[in-house]
Amino acid sequence: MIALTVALPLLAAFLLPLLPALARQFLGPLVLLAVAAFGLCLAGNALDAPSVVAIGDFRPPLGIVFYADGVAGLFVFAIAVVTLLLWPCATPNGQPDPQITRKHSLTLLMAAASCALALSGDLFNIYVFYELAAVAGYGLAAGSRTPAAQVATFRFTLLGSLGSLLALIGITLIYFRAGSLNLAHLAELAPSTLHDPLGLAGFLLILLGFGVKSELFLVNSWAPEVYATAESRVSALLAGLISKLALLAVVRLLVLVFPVPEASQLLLVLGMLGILTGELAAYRARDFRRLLAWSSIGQLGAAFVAFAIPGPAGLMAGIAVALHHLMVKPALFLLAERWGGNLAQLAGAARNSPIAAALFVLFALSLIGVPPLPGFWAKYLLLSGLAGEPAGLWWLAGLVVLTTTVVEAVYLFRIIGTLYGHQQGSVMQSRTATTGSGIFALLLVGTALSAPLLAAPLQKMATQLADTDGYVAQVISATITAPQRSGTAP
Amino acid sequence: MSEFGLVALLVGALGLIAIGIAGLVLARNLFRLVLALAVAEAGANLLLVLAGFRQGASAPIIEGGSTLHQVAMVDPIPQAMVLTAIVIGVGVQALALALAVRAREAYGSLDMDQLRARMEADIIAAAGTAPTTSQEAPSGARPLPPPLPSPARIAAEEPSS
Amino acid sequence: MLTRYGSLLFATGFAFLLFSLFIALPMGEPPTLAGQAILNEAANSVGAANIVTSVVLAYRGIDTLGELSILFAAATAVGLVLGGQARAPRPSKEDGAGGFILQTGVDLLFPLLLVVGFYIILHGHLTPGGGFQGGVVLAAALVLPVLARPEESPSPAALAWVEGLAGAAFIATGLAALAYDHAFLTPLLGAGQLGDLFSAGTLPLLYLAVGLKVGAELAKLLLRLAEEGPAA
Amino acid sequence: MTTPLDLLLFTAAATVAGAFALGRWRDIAWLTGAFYIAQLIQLTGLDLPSASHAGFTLFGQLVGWQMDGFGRFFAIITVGAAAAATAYMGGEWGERYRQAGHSLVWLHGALAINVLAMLLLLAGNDLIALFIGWELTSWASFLLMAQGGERALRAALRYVPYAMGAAMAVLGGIVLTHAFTGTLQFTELAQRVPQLENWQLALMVTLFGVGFSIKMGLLPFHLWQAPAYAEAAGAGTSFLGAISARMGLFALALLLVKFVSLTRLADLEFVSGLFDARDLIAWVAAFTIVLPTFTALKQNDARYLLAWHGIGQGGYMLLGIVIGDATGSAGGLLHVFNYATYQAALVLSVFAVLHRTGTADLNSLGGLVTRMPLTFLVMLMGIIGLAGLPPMNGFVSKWLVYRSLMIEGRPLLFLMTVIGTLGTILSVYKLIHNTFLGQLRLEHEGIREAPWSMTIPMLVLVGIGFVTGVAPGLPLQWVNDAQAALGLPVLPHTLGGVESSQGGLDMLWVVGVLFAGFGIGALLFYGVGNRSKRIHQLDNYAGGHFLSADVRYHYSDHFYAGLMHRIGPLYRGSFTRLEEAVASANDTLAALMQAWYRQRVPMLTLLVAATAGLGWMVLQ
Repeated sequence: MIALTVALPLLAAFLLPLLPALARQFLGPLVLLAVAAFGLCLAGNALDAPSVVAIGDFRPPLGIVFYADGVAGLFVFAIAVVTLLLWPCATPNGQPDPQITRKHSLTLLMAAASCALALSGDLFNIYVFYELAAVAGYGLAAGSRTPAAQVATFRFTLLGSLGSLLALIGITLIYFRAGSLNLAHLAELAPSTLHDPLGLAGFLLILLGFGVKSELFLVNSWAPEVYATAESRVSALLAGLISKLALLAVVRLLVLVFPVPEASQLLLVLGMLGILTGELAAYRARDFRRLLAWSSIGQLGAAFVAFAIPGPAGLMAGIAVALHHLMVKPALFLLAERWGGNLAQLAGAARNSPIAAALFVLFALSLIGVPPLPGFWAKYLLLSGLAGEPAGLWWLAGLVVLTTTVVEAVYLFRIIGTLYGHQQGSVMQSRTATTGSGIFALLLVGTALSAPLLAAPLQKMATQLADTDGYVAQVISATITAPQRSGTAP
Repeated sequence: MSEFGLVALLVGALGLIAIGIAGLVLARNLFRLVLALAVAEAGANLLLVLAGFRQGASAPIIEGGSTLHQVAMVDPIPQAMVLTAIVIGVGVQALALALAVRAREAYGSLDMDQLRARMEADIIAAAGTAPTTSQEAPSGARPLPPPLPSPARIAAEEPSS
Repeated sequence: MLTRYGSLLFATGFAFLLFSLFIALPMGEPPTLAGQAILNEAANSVGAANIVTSVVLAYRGIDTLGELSILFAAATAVGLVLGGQARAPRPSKEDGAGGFILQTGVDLLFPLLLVVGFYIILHGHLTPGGGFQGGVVLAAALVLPVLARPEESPSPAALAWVEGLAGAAFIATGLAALAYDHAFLTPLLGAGQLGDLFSAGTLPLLYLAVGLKVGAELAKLLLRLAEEGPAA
Repeated sequence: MTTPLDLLLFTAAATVAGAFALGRWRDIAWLTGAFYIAQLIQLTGLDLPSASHAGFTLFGQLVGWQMDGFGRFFAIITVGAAAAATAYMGGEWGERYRQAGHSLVWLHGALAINVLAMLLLLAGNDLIALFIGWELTSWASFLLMAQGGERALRAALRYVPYAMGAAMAVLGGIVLTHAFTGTLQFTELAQRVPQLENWQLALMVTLFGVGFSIKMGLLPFHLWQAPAYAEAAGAGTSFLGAISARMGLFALALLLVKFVSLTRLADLEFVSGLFDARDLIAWVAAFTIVLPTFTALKQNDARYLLAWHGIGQGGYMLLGIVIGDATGSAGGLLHVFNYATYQAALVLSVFAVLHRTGTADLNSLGGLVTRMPLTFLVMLMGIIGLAGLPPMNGFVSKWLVYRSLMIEGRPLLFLMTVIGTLGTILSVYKLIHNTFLGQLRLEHEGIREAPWSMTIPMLVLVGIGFVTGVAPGLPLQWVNDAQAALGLPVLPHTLGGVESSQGGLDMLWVVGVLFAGFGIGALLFYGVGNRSKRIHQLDNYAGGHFLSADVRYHYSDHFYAGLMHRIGPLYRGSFTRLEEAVASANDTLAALMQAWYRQRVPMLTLLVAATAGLGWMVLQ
């Protein structure tokens, strides 16, 4: 079942161009529904104990393992649901898109790669699927087929490839030093071999490499360009989903192999700068898409800061921040499908499309952390995690989060003011956009209402994610489904 | 292989990486950028192979159908990884080239700076906001080269043979 | 100017720092923990004489699947970028038919390349080579005739079928293991006699799928870029 | 099983639901008004403290609600102000508002949300519950401020950074408190917070203090308040002005008195033995009395004038509470109640004038006393209260504050309050003079008295102000409950005022003497021979010329010209400039950040970062 979450979407992606038109419509969503169901099962099972599968039945340090703990299951579920909601469909002006099958294929590939990123327990395997997600992302980003999108994607591709190159060098360093790629094995080896400048250099290179997709500060200048030119749904996928999964991969590495203060502080400082630059740049943004791009840079900075906090508290905060952003940002990008462009055009839009405006208000309130919306709890967990650390850099990060939230509130409320203002802008109406983001809004409100119920499983997941010894024990003792494969197979 | 040879290989691999990265940073032509990427990737792949090399070992292929192998073999994992990395590189480069082809068709240039200026202008035009960059810039359209004429026109303008 | 020298400085500095890190490592005597274990047991448990093949298809089979997907993604993305449905290249003045030598040479080479390509693919578990290398030769075999006779290029639709089915076959082989209560991508059919053509279980089949997919994918990529030739 | 507090919160929630569901119904004000009255009745009959069953545990934090005497005191004022505003909205004013294209549904709804949010805030039993209420209150008041036109929206948007800054300071305080003490429950905090070290306590007090005082409009965070309150829709302005900002006072008092305790606060010394945190807060309060009051003096819009006074009056309340003895704290708390009554009445009377004349500009009104006598009466009583003169209730609370300042030996602070009161008297005179006295403008000849739907709530409010002025013992019962809940000494009181060995106050006597004086005066006037004669205002002459309607002899422009000549240079707008400086610094930073994201070669950044990082690692 664990491997199926990756294999099924890949299979569907391969076969999609060959199928008759009718089947093309339904195969993708059906597969994603199945993956969502798998994800729920995995998350549910993992609350008892995480499950491990050794791909190809090879004992773990030799072969590749997929490790499904609660977080992985949750993210698999989220990947499937979010991809389903952002499933490429007709272009905004209602024309059927002749390229739609290719987009569907790429989206499925991206979903498969994301699932693998969440599950994989092997460093190089993570690299491969990161690349798959990246290439599919490049393809989708260029999919709006405007010249600007192609130039932006070209720049994105180059930056991403250079990042991957650095990550590959980092992996080489680590492999050269430790002689293994399995994360559990590396976790065992790390204290004696990798907690030195050499190992940390490897981590730094991997962080910078994977940081490209997770919009880490220093390597995120592609985001405003690409999000301004790509289709909104693609931006939503990149900002909402892929960034989180790249982040999750880095976090696994951080927790299992590099639980050292230097690594956390690196994440903390870069995350902090990401928040500052992102939110402040968004403050001056004049068009909706780039505003969202900058704001998502800021939010991911917050996620980096959260994951930098050592121990289950930090992981919990990180998961909460990441999941919250996963619910809000795609929904906002869906609104941008209709509202993309100059913010001044939005004047008075609330009268034409009251539902969309109300949704925007809801998301804005959650983003800035108004209780009892989930954004508040994410922010609370993040801040109390930071406050629990010794004074200094950690508290500075807390201060940065607090002050930038004020900035965030100002620019979001400026838009709300424009929406409900008394001037007349020029914004058209379209119905599909509200449906998609409406579902996200329902999810958000549902989360808010069931927060007391969700807290315990979330805590359990964070504990699992932080439990390095458990991980190692689980993986190393992973039961091979059949004792000796060569004899039994026909 | 001698110790010196290994160091030379290491220097070679890192040199390729350095050249490639310098090219990525400095080059303005899209095609050269892709080439620079290829050079850097070659360096990284060489580095990866080096990481699996063992002094005096043979290639990891068992000769003569014998499961007994006294000779030491080099690490097979980096070799498999290199194979994967090369293929990934090919895919990305092909995509980058395709994008370059399209960009040139649309904007009539392969120069990254010019393309970037055109892209920013397009983004601003699509968003309908005023440019945020320089207030001192001369008013009016920027002097950018016109798009290349289409192939059909080239064909038409050529003196027919 | 400052940027230029600065960039060069940083690039050299980067390489130098990496050098200082790598030189500290035991060059020529890597730890090889996982690698040595594979070397010890691969021949028995997988049965491929070429241990790299065991790694590529068995131990790290899912990496290979990912890699195939990346190629597929790249080909799809190129199609998306270059646009339109796959179409036969239009004959144009610039790349007209090749001369006599090219045409004859291609006619001679084409079957040869095919045979070599399939040989490399099918002996991937025994000798150096395999699906990727053979696939590239196949792609060359498919692209060469286009140079000679641009109007007779392989049909894009056929390539798409090969590409899709080969990828599906790889996954299906992997899924078949699930039916026998194994994990995904477990090699089936027994290890066989080391060094035989029919050994190493399903590995040759997987490599065949890989070879066909790589061949089709690369041929498609090259043809797509070739189509755009005159326009660019 | 529901507790009384559950029932109260449920009623408040039902008010919200009703306001939105039935908002288009013409007589909705009767329904919501009835609901507010019901809430008021429940509040007065509440057993103290009353806990709620609503509550949940999240991430190890117990979040619950329980209302004590302190919360109830503020809750009564809140619901009362809402009831008055609703009654005002229900008649002609609301009709006109609707015709102007605004949404009465949203106004009713926003008011009901405000009440619910404030009740949640006041009943919070831990810091998370308090913060939930705090945020809801902030955004609910934003909703109320933003109603009623473009200018209101602009003013409300100016409020956003302040509100958010306040919220974030509070949130920062909460997480630090949790890190320091390990709890967020009020009861446990009251025990553990005083045991913290000084630097921890100082940090906590700073963060919470900044957050709470922004909402309260203490210096230097007061700039948002006047425009935001003044520009709102009329009934909204009265509610906001009467109680909204007092939520900051509530939370501040909770922090300073209940958790930190005033004695512990005095341990935080800046200059050893001379100046401590408690003095600092008292002086901030004193300056908050003086500066905004004199800013009010300069205003030419009646709404702004009152809103600026609202800021200044907050200073008296905080000053009284920080002094912390029985008299002072009773005075501070009682002032919250008293202020709410006359401020609401004053705002409503200004909006009644606005309703009839279409303007609140003090330079284009005058002489309306003959046309709107009831409104004049309301404003007269109101400004007497605002200026703190008998027989209105404002006198009692201010007297208590003065008294405690004298007893506690704070002559300088006392001087500040007196200067503040002086400014208040001057500016409220300007208000009533320019509106009601002097020359009636020609265009206002046909003005009629405000409709009953507007005058009755105003009269009821000043009536309460008068009754509680004569018999301050009535609200002092609630004040005593509040003092007890906070852990302050309780002020013994009688129906007419305060009994104290150091000099009591009996308003029954004061008012009696006052009215006896009036009676004697009236006797003299009417008994000795009433020689007055009623003439038209233009049947008169000045400088040898007969007056005609086009001659403006009403003195309203450059009011207090002489005084202004003296103190004019002091109005330098330093705070406004501070605000602008922060905003433009932010803008510049933002522009810089945008420039960062327009890099020509992002690869170079990546290379530099990687090189620098590697260098760091290698050099370690």
